[in-house]
Amino acid sequence: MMDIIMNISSAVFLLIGSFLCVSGGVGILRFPDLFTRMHAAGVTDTLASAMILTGLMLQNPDGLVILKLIIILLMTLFISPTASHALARAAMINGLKPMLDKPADHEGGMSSKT
Amino acid sequence: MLIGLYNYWVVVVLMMIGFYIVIANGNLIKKIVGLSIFQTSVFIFYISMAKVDGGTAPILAEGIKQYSNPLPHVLILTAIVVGIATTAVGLALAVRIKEAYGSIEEEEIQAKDNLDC
Amino acid sequence: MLTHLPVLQVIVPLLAAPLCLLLTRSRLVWVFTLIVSGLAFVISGLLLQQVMATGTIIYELGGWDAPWGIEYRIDQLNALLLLIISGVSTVVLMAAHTSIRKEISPDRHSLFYILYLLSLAGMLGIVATADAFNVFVFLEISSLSAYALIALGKDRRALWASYQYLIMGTIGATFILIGIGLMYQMTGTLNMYDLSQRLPGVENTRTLFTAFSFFIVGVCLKLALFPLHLWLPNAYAYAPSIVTAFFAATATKVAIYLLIRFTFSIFGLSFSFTALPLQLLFVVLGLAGVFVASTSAIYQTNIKHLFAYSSIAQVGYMIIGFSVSTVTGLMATLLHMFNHALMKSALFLALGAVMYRFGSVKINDFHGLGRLMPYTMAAIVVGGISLIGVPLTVGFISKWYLLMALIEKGWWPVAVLILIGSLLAVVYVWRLVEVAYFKPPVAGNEAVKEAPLSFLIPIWLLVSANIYFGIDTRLSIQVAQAAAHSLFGVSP
Amino acid sequence: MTSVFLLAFLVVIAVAIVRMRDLLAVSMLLGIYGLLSASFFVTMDAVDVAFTEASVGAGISTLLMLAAITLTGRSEHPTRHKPVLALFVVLITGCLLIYGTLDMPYFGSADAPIHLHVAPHYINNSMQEIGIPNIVTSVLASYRGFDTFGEVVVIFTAGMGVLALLSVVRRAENITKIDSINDSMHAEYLILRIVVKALIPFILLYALYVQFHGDFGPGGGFQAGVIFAAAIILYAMLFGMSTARRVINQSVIQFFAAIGVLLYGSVGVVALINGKSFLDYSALSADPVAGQHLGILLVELGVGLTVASVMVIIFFNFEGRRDVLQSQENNHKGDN
Amino acid sequence: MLTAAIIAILVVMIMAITRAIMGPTLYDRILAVNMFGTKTVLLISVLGFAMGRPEFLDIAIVYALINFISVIAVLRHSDKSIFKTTQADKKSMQRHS
Repeated sequence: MMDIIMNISSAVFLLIGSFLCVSGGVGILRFPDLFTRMHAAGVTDTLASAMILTGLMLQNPDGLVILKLIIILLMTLFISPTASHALARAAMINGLKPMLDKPADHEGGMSSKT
Repeated sequence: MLIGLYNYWVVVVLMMIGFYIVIANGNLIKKIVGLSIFQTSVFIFYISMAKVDGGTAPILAEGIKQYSNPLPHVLILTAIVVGIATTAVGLALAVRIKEAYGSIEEEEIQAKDNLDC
Repeated sequence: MLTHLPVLQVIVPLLAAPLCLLLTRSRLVWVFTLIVSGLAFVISGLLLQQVMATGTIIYELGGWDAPWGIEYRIDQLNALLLLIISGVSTVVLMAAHTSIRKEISPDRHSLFYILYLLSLAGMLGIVATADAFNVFVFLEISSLSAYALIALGKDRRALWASYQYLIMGTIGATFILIGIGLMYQMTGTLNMYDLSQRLPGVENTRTLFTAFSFFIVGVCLKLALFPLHLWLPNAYAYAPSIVTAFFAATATKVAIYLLIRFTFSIFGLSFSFTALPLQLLFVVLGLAGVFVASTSAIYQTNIKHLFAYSSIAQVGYMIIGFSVSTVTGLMATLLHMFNHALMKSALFLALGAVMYRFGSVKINDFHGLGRLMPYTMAAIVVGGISLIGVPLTVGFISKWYLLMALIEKGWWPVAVLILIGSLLAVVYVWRLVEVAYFKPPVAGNEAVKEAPLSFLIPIWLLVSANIYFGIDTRLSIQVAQAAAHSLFGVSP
Repeated sequence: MTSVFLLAFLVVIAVAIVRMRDLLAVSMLLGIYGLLSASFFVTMDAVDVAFTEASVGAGISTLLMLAAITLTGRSEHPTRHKPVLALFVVLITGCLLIYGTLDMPYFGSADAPIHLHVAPHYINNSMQEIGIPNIVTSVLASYRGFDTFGEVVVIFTAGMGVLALLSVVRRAENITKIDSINDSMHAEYLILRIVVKALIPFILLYALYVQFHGDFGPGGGFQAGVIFAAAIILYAMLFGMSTARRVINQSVIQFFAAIGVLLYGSVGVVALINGKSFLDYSALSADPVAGQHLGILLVELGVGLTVASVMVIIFFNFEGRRDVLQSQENNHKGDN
Repeated sequence: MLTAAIIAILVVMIMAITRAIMGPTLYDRILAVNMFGTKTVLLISVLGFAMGRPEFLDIAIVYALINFISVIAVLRHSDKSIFKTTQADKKSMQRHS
């Protein structure tokens, strides 16, 4: 019984994680400028990793493996936002400005759709 | 046959791309990038040889009968180190050349050399 | 301790290198390096004696039996090479302290010695080992240190030469790695002896053919065979003089050793010379090398360039001897390796002395050198005569054997061409002699004194070896003959 | 199946590198290339190699590339001449290689010669002879220990080579200047600094785990050394070179590089003195297997020491060159 | 389920590679590399389970670490003049957006 619950919940977590992954990927391709892309990547990266890693944790009862997965998870939680922060800062400092409201004839207006 | 050797052929293509960058590009850094790709592809070639279908990583554990071949892994561990050593020395040389010649383009350096003579 | 000689040969200089880092004073490091290199020389002498007396020595590293562990296998061929490398290194080092004071900034002196020792150890390791992959590792040790050593030259062109050498050398090494990988793929072993046993079983496969071709091309890059020689002249010309003297005498020899070892002892004579049209290819490339390089040498104004081109020509002679593929031909190659090491180290060391006094080795500096630096110039003349192949010098002996081998084989035209090639050597050596003895010194150079003793002693040691081994040929011929015979005997 | 995709990605990346002119972008792509080939190694069961390739191919070599590119300039000039000859050479070589693969045993076949001759001995006997589960470590450190010794010397040589090429004699820097740099950096990298400060102890701890866990799982001296060096490099990047140089003395780190090689060598020499052959670890203890354990432990420690210190030496010297260049430029401006 | 996750990750990898090659600015490439790195970490973890040897998660940890360090390294150098958005960057940005 316990096994089935574990398996199902693991599958659910993995599926949600996979979906988030792909949505982040679509975001990084389709969004109009760096900062929106970063938003897409940063948000989904963290959550998708968390979901997939949790899904994996539910698959294996071995203590050491779970510990390692937790370490990976913690590192992602730490590192991903920090990297995004540093990236955005560096881009700003070096003269890359976010695309704010632009006239409608420009494609930049696309960001409002999401 | 197509399936049996597909991996090797792709690796050959990779090697040749690396090799092409080394001999066709004039930029010193790019040449070293090419060398690095060339060498990494040779590593991939070696590691492909080591794979056994149905095998698993050569770390002994209970209940496993088939292991992949550990020897190419060992060789490539050594070769990776050699590769990074070459890259480091090559890049250091490129930095010094930039300081001495003011350029890292093969043609410009050659032109300046000919002036020296 | 005597049973451990094969491994001591390599690890003594290898372990001495990091120890140098712990010493502080430059002079101390020099003395230490000299002692270590001398020790290696003594070991190689003992090894040669042992090999001549008892035959091949086998040493298993780590105590594991051969195909599973790495082994060292010293036969006459390795022993001869070990002797050449460590001997030249020791003699050349005697002048190092004086020479590098003028050519390398003081804060890099101990690094110079460390890299020198590493390079020495790398070459010794390539020669001593009987494991194909171990060859690659030690090849990289010696090449990496060589790149750094060449870049230490004071001219900025040294950097560029070193970079070109790095690219060519790494391509060569990677080709060798591919060759070794394919060989391993077909046989499952890396041990040279084991390979030679198992390769005949897969002789007719296309993979082995490819492995052989890649190996040959890789080695030819390293040994600067004619169309692949472009890295060599600049690398030798702009490296510090000591480095040039050491490498000119040893680096290409090690590559030729690899060529001989792999074609004769591993792939086997019958495979090597039928898989590729190796005989024709090497004769043509060798002759082309002799003529192109000798002709270029005539037009050089930088004397280091001149002798670097002459080195390429000499490699041509060795390759021709190799391609004859008879005992006499191989003997000629081996003798020429030994003799060329003696000539070129003497010549480049003498150029180092000129460099020490003048700061450059342009042809202008040689005007009137016969009067300014009589002993140094006399050494250059003797070296040059030996290069031409005049009787009573070592050059004569090897050319003689080469001609004999060619005539034995019935290759008359090649023999004639070689004699013509030697005439080209007369031209470029004469150019030097002419300006040195028949022209007055250039203004401003009159006050130049003879080179210091620390130069003259090693130079004249090498020069007298040039003459001694030209007259008393027992040792060199005996060893070369034994090595050639054993190679032909071993090969299946 | 995954491996097929990974190979296809690799080809795409390689082609992109050929076409890319922006060197920084090239170095980014090279990082991806490293990560991809490392993932490929995982699918090929070569976990130890994947470990090393990840830390070297994607980590250290990207760092070095970046350091070099910031010193030499970013964009590559387009080549004017048509590289027909190069293409010709490459095609010939490629065709020869393809021709050579035709007689090779198929990919993954268990009866290829390499799986029948030497390797089975390692797989079947290493447990009795050496007694550690990771076969790669036993082959690396014991059966082919001399190769690994050569590898350590190669990396030492690279360190010395970089020192010979790039090292500069530097005067002692005055503390106030360092502090002022420090303050300006503090404002700039506040968040990064906090995160990194929290991470570094764990990275070092993890490096130690990798160092000593190499007998049982993927890992060992080389990987540990690289991770250790990465932690130090991370510190140096965020807290400034001058601060890092105060913490890690240049001559001390060179000393460590030498000690690593000597440690490896002396294990071999001890065996020599005990009458066994060089690097025969069974001479280290009465029980041969225990001797092997001790030998591998010491040897891996030597590898780790040398690798970590050489990586740090290489990185510091690249960065040190930048200071020199900057001060040269400043002097130049001052003169005008 | 593991297969589904692997496929999803591979698909995202393709997207990240596309972004890394397309650019247009350097920062897009850095972003793509960073994303690629995190996806590699996930891929390795999932592959470990799929191959039945999950104890090799050590590699994934190293990947996460190395990925972070290389991103930091790029950004650390970003005060250098060569990182300023170049003319070519601006041009290609206009072309793409």
